[in-house]
Amino acid sequence: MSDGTMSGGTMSDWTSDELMTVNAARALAGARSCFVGIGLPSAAANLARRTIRPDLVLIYESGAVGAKPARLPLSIGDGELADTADAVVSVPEMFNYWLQAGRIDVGFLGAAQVDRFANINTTLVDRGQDRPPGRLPGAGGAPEIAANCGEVLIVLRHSTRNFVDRLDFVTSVGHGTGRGDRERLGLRGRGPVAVITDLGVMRPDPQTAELVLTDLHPGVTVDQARAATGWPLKTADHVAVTAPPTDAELAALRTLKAA
Amino acid sequence: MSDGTMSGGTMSDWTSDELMTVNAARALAGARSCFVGIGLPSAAANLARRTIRPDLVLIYESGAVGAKPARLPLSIGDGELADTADAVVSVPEMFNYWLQAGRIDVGFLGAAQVDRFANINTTLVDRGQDRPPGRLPGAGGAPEIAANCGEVLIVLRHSTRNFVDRLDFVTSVGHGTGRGDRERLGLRGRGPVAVITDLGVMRPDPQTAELVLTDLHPGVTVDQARAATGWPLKTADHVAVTAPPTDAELAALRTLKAA
Amino acid sequence: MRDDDGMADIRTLSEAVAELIHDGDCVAMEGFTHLIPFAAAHEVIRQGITDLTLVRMTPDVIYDQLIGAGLVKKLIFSWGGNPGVGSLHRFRDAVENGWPRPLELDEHSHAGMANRYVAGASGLPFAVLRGYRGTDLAGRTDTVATVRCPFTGEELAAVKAINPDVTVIHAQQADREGNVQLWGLTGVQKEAALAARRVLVTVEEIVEELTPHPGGVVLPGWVVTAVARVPGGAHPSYAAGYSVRDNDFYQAWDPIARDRDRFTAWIREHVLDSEGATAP
Amino acid sequence: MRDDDGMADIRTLSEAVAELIHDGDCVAMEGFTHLIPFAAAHEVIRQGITDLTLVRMTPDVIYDQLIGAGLVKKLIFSWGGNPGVGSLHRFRDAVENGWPRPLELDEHSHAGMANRYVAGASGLPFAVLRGYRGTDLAGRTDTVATVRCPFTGEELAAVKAINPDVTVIHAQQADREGNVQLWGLTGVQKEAALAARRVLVTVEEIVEELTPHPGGVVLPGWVVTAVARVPGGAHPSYAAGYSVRDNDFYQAWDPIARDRDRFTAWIREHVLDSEGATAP
Repeated sequence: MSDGTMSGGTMSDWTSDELMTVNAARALAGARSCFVGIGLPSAAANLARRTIRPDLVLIYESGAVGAKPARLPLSIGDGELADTADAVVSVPEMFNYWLQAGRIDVGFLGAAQVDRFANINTTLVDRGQDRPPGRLPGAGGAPEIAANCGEVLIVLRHSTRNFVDRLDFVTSVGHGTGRGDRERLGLRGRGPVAVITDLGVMRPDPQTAELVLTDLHPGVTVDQARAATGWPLKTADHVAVTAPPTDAELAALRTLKAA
Repeated sequence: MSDGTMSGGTMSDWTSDELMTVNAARALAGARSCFVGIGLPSAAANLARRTIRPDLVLIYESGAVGAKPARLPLSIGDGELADTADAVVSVPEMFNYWLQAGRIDVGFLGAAQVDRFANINTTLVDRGQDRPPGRLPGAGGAPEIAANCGEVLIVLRHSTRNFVDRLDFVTSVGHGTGRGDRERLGLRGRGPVAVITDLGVMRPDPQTAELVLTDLHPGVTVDQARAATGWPLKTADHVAVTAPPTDAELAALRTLKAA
Repeated sequence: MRDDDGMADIRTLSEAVAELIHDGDCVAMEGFTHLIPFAAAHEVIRQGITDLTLVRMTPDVIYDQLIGAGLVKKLIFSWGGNPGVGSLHRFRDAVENGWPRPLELDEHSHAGMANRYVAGASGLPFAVLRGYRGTDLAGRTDTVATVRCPFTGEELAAVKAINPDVTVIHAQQADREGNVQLWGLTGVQKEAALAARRVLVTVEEIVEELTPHPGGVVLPGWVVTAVARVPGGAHPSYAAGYSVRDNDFYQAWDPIARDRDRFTAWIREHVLDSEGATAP
Repeated sequence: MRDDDGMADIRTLSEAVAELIHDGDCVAMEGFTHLIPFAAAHEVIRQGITDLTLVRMTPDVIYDQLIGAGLVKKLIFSWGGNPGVGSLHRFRDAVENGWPRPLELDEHSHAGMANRYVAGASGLPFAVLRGYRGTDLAGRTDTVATVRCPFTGEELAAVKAINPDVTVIHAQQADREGNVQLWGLTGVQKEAALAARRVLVTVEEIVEELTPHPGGVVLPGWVVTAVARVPGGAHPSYAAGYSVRDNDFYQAWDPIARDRDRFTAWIREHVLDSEGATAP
């Protein structure tokens, strides 16, 4: 199903990436400010600004506070981010005065691997004994975004390659080894509150902080989600079904991407 | 003689403050950049820019790097300092990136009390057992100027009230308890290299770092300097006589002050 | 005080001071010679908000007035003079003679104070600098200590973060959403504002849209609690582009502040009995 | 290299690179997506300056090229990707396969790298941040440690200062005395420049007088060692006000860099055999 076109409850068709992005945008309904990584997080945050959260303050680690790009930037340093920002600050100021000080409500992260406690690996992947580990880009802003934002959203395609039993490298801490670990480590934000995929949404269990399946996108089954998860995925007592993308959401997303 | 008008070797008369300021300006002949306190240091540094050191970079702790004021500012935060500066930086940046990093050649300080090792008190003065100490403004930038500039010049009227056997409070370290103390304390700059007064110039002895009289202004005697110093003032083997202010120096200084 | 959108509220000065500043608060009114929020301080005097811990690198005439008015129990500072003129006589009288009440001091160097604000703005408990070494300053405060560099073994100064209950600054402009822009010598205002729990900004004018200015520092409305329009609110300090520093006032302040009665009369005439805040 | 006046010298790019950058140097070429000094890196490749330790938060295509050219023995960084596109294939090939030579890594987070530059610019041996906690990063480098707050007892991360032998940046303008102004996203360039022993700035143009620009960062000529006029010297990155980011190039780089032969041919054609530095 991944990357395919699906048929929903409205007159529109949509791709699984669109489904994921729309649901990620919806997760920003209560946010005032969002620290935005490039790619899916940037698409989702910009979509939220055009739909449910017009006042959302987008913050890019390149130094743009309150960016209002008309089109999706390719990089976090595209000129339009600075041109449309309320304030442009230096990179050290961004990380020290804005991120570290806990001023930003939501950190929006992608990942290469996520484990059951929503810890993140973006550094390297093991490829067996005969080969050196596969090199990924590395940490970037993620460790401190995950530590210091009020809460964290993760957006990632659902597959056993991405959702693994054990990370090959802990780049950024989600809930560590379980509930209470963030406090023990002195991490100030609440950590990941949702992992939004192309199959549904996982959220940490209130008691254990282990990710459990809480929502499925229309037409997706629990078994599909379990099969795409590298640990025995638990489900919430009641698994909700996400609302299909509305025409307005899809139109806004496609306009953004086409611009 | 202090504050009086004197007759010199040229057609001009000058005051003792002018004499002190002109000699202080001359001490900047080899400097590229100078961290300038308000008052006499500012007058001297601005005079140097108009006479022997046109390229001198004036740095004010208010954030002005390369200020070129047309008139003497009353405060270190007068608007003209920012308007004429090469760069305006925040106060934390000034103290961290510019001063602490050792980027500034000369720190120019005033004082309330100076001892024989050119340590400085600008915090409080004892007034006897029956009265509380007299309160002075305090440290300001001086402790770190004295610690981190390449070298330090002190300008101060010569009296036993100002040049004391023992400071009532050590606000800023000159040479501590003698040669080698700065290194022991980890202070990076060379510390005070000259104390310029209205009577002459004192410089630290190369061996002991104790201030010794090296220069007298025209018409001043060693006995006068000794009488105005609160410790037994040593003199250099050869005490030089400073050149009287030139007409050009006096004209430039008076233009500055009148503007 | 925040609306749902989290943006700053536009208030009258008297409303804003009443809502943001309370008896016993730790208050930083910053502005390094430039953009000193005198009007807000006068409103504090009019409202008699007292038992304040005041923070400011250069107490200046603004804190001389608050101290003389008897509202201050503690001062955290690094240079307490009348810049270019001489002493702050009300500050001296409080320190030396306890008039009108004793004044507790926490005294630093500029470098230390600047870094205390930096730590506060950064959400860190302390900041590191190469300072205080060999001076008598560190022995008189419990907010300076040392740390050792884990890489070189060098011992450095550590200063405790400052996080005021309220920071008050004056700026040239705000827009209707409370986004603020200041320029010229911007001192330590960004750090003081970002270190505080609440932020009050008085401004020369409220504009439809902020135009980026060379040297401009912008504080987004969502880090500002309230904005009040107070043209000339920095006098006798100044606002670059709007006014010049009233150096004559600073010199005239010296004889006023030297004398308790003259000071008290001045405060009565020019603050207590004067017009309140300018309407927004 | 400095004249008596201590101001920056205006040089051709090839002269400046030859005089400032030497085999074995620690070199930071900074610019956070914007103002990346590609032309200077190409001149380093042409001159074959090798055994370099390269420092950069986001290695980007510029270091992919230097690494692929075999000039780099160590990389100090925090995010090694082609922004918005994917992997840096030359970087991966060096790390995974040691081609064309093994690449030693000192790997950090952005917050850590930014603070390493801040410490370097501040003349401090280390900086403090709330970071790295619970991650595997700290265990793989000797430039992260911990310090304990002397006031609260909290344990925080300490990162070692970076002081490059040379920092290279690209800016919009310089004047004839070597004063430099850059604007737009100015990243970590001020800190990288002030942390370095020598500073080379390539600029879009040399103007008679710098006009202060909103968001402008000015580096006085006396902290700059040399300036070279290189219009377009940031391509495929960009210089706000002069050019836009060549996103197509970044996407086109992916297949070039995937293949060792294609990469080598590209470097030969577009760097080694291309015109040298632009004259000043």
